[in-house]
Amino acid sequence: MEAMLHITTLHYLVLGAALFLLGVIGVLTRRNVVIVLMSIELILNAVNLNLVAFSRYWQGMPGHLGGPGALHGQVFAIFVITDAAAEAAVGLGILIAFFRNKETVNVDEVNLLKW
Amino acid sequence: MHELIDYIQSYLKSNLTPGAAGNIFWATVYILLVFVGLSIAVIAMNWLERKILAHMQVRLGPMRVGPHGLLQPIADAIKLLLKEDIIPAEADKFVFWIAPFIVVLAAFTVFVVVPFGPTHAITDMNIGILFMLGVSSLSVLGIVTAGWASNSHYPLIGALRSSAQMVSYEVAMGLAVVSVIMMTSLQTGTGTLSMIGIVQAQQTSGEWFIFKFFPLGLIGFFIFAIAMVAETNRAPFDLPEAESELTAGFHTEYSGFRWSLFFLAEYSAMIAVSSIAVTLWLGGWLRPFPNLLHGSTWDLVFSLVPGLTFLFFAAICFFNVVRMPKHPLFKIQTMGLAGFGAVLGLIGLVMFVPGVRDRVGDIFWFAAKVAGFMYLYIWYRGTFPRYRFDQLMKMGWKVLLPMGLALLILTAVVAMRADLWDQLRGVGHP
Amino acid sequence: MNPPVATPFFFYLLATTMIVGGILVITRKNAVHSALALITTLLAQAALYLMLYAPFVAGVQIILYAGGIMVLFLFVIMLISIERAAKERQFNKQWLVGIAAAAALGGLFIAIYTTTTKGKTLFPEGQVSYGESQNTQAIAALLFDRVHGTYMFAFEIASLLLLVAIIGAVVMAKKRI
Amino acid sequence: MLFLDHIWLIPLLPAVGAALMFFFGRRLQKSTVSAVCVGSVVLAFLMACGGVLQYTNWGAANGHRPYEKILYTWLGTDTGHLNYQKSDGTPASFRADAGFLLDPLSSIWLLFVTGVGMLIHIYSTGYMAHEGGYYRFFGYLNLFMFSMLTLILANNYVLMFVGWEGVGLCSYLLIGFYFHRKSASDAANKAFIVNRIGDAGFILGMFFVAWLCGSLRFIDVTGFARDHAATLMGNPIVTAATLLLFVGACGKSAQLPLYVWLPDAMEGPTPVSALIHAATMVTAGVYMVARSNALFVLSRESMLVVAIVGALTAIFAASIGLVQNDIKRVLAYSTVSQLGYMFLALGVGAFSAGVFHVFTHAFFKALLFLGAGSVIHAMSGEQDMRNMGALSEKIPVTFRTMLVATLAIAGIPILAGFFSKDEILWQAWKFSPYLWAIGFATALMTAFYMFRLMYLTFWSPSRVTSHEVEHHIHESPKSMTVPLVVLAFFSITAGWLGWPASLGGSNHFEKFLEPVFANAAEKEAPPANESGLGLTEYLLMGLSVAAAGVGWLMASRAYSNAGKGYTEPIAAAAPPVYDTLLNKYYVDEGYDYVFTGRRKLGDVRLGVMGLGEASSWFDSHVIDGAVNAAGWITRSTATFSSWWDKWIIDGIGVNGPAILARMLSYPARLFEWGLVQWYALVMTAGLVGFVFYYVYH
Repeated sequence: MEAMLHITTLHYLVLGAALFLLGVIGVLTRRNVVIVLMSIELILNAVNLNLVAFSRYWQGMPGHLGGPGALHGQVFAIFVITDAAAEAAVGLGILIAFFRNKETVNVDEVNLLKW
Repeated sequence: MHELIDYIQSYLKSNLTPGAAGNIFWATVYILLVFVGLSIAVIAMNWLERKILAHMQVRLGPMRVGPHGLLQPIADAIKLLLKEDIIPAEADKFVFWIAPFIVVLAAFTVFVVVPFGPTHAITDMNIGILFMLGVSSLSVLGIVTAGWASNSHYPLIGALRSSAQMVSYEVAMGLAVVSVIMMTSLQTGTGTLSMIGIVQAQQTSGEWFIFKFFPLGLIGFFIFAIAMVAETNRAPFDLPEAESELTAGFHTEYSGFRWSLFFLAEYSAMIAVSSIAVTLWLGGWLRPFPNLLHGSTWDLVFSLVPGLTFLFFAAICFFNVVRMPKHPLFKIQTMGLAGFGAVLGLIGLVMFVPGVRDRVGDIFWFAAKVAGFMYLYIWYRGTFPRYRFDQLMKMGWKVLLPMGLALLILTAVVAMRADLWDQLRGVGHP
Repeated sequence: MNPPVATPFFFYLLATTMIVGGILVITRKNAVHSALALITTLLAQAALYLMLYAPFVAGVQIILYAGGIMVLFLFVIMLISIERAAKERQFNKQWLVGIAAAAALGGLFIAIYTTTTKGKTLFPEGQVSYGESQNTQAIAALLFDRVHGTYMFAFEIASLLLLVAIIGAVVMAKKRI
Repeated sequence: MLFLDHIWLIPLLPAVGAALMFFFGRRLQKSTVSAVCVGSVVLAFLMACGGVLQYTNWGAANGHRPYEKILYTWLGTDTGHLNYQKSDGTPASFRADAGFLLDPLSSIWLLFVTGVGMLIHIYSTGYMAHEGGYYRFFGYLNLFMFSMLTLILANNYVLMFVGWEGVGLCSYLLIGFYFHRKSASDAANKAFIVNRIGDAGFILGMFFVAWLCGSLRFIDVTGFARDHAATLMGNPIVTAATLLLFVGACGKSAQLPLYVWLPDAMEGPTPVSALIHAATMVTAGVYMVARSNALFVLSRESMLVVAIVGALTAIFAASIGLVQNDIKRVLAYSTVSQLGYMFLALGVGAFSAGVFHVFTHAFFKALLFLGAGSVIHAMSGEQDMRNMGALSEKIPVTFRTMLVATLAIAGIPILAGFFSKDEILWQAWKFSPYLWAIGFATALMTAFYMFRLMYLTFWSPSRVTSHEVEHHIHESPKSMTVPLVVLAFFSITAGWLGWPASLGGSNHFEKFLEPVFANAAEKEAPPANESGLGLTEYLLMGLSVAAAGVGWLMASRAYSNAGKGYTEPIAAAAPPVYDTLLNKYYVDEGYDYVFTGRRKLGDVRLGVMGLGEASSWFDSHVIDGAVNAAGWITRSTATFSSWWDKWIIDGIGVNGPAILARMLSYPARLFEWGLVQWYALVMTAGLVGFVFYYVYH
């Protein structure tokens, strides 16, 4: 109980892992491309959570990697968010082009790649 | 009990916002104050907009409920609250139900960081301006979901327009804001996103950012002033609710209480973005002419302005009491107006008390500047014709965005050699 | 710097919100509901960032994710007709295999996180030593400072990535260039 | 010289009328149509009279030369683009003029064609008054007049052929005037096709003439033939040319092998039958042979053929006419028979006698046809004589005029037919008694069937089937009876022009024609013999008159009391003969077997069509079979080659390795399925494996 009430980095990691798994399940099983893309966002956010949690962890650690200025995790998170924005823009662009051509948003109806 | 009183009193001695001081009691008090003040402002705004628009269009506006229709907003509010709450049969009920709350939540949450004075803010966030922009941008989610959940054509089109419009103008808005944030770094070497920090930077700089690097600050202000009208879906950019095209846009299917929430949120958002503009460019709570008219005497004179203003309003009330028809039917109205004038005069008199005077001056100036923006909103609505949607997008992406980018680069270039710039203009550093 | 208030309570509240939101995201038929659930998750995560003393990331999370990306998602969902998609089969044919793979991954996570060394978990809570008031400036220093700016080049590359993404999105989404 | 110089106007006037009818006729009133068409022909007749009068004067002044008026050359040139060698090797150039020739021969035709044509036009305005296509009918008639006048007035064979074809076309159009009747359009087709056979002969004959003489102008040809008579006598080219021309004449003038179209041509309106198929067009063959007399006299064989064909046609057609029941068919066979007389005359060298018979025949045969038309008109379209009888009281004018015509054709003295027929019989006797015998028999038959017609129609008791028709019987209008009367007048008097010398006449007709038949006259009728044969001539004259009387008597005995359901005397005496005659000797059926192929013997088609069919069978089965067999062999070889290519070369050589590669690629394809989520799944599995290995290895 004590371990549960004292919030450590591990709690964040477990939360991140759970979100990651939810995202993976969404990506692997949903047919709707929009929801697949959202699941990818979920995965990215799980990673971000881990990055920020580790940043917090390293801020409290001694050594040249740690210390008050160890905000690398947060910077990485910002990069990941940037990347997510780009991904969403391109992904939704592809989605619109796809929908215009095939009148569907189901990802398993896109199988031209095998040829 | 003593501890509690000490806890309450300890804050008064500090020079911090309740949030920064971590005082929950005062934070709650501030939140309530802000909420009540905001509600009163919205009500007043409602009455003022109708009256001012009416006079701009050479008519009288509301005159029946209360003297000069003063009680009209209250009557409207009662009507709206008593109306049946209709949810369309084919609507997505949960989303339909929750959408107005998202909008209201976003509109009110913004005020957490609005600095009415150096200490008169609920809290001072390190990322204040970022928070304000972010949270105010959440209101678009409410609008989009409201339009979608109605499961109707006009609301959906209104929602789509609204989302496209707000996302587009956010970009230009952000660029204008970034140019201001760049200016905050001039004195200390490191800039700030804190709202209070920005006002303080203007205080240190000795000039409002609207005049900084003339005309760069002014251009930034204009970009923001245009973008904020678009952000709040007000005329002439009120395409999401263009009544001639979309009936009432995204809130066509809403009625009663839920519609009044949208109404509330719209006016709150107007006040919020005006607050941002005031904070960023017009020196926030600072009194006007700090450089020209400085010194203790001028400080005293300016500190008397709030009380005088209220006395002026009271005088107007009494003047109109005299002009009221001398008919027995108007007796109650005349008495009510006289009482209203008396209350205003009393508030004005209270404001001359030195302790109150020092504490309330900054709030007054901030409110006065925001009121100026409010009047501008009404003025726009009374004078400008509505834009077409393609013109709107063209304006956002092809005019404001390039201007913002150019402004950003120019500000950066100029800020690198601010000393040379000031020499050029013959202005020395204080 | 004030100590945080009721940390476990807020953590579990937010964590529950996030998990429930995540589950809703991957189970809803209607993409709009999914998007709303995802927004809830993201906002809760922003709050968690605040709890982790990363206010700038939290702000970016709100303004970019909740205010930008998700609006884009909603916009696209409304642009394309999803009535048909909502009536069809929601999960693909290999959904069982997918869940099995995810479960295997989850098992690995559990196995790793429960591994203890001398009775202690792998990652203990670090010390709070840095106030949030300078967080933004510190990140800015990492990104932009001429002397300490480790990530300046990466930052510029990211801007290039965004430019490419903009052009790509425009090219793909536009009917006629 | 007004009329002679503008002789080209004579054919042109009806042409203008025809053109007006074809372009505007639909919009014109019937009265306007009548005015234009009849007016043009009347004008043409007046001009013809004027032209002939002027020619007699001009001819007397110019040694009875033919008058020739050449407008321009329309085929071939003087510059020698159509040069060729004549049969004797000398060079010649082919040319055809738009030229007109007027000599005694064409004068006679011109007069009776325009005259009879004019009368029939007038008659038609009454006869056709209630018919549809009024303007069309008159347009055709005018076009016929134009063509016929072109034929008559042409100065060369080619222009004559133009008219020849034109009258053929008009004949076709007018026979098929009631084109909604299948029988009418069939008859029109038959006439046209049979005429084509004759036309082919005409064209070939024309080539021979051009080859022989180097020119197609009648004056040149006649001059050439008479100048070289000694050398050309018995020349096979002349024989060939004349025989081929005679084939053409047979077609147009309905002689023996090609006569079959004329009886069927009675499907046309009666005025047409009168004008074209009795008086004018069918005599074109006679005209052409008479025109070519200089060539014909050079070939005895041809002359003999003409004579025999004419004689046989005469008796053959007359015998058929004995039993026909359709009033117009009787007259049609009568026409064929009389045309046979004319050719008999031409064949024995009595050209002027033939022409004289043409002249007289034109009047009385036209009168007979018009009378028959009047009868049909009175009988509301009934043509079968078995349903007539006792009409003499009801349509007196028709009856009297027809009686005159009958007496004329039967050869009763002082009427027109007597003089011309006796002339022919006399000339035939001089040539050969056998031919005279045939002619005499024909004369007997002619008298019989003509009086049979008269009895059945006018004198015998009425056999009219319906009372409605009976009540409706009435005399024809003036526009019809006046031409009848005029023609009756000429039927009586026309013969007087050729009053023979033996009966105290001067035979103006023969004298008038003398310049044309100059060669024939001096050779065939030496004046020295005339007195010696005088008794014979009177005897023959008496015999023919007696034959007419006997024919009348026989007819009167057989038919004067013919009531309903009467029996034909021939049928009673010899039924097979009667059947044969009634069926026209089965000639049409024979033609169907031999030429048209419409009748088959069992399943086998005979004759020309049968030959074609056999040839076609041979082509499609033997020749094509050989071709197909070659094709089949090639194709089966190719099929085998294709099979080899497809299964052995492509299969084992090319596709085999490919199939092998595809089989081997299946496991690899597992990772390239094309489904994005499958890739993600594989990736996740890889991630699991990787982490597992990394943590627990």
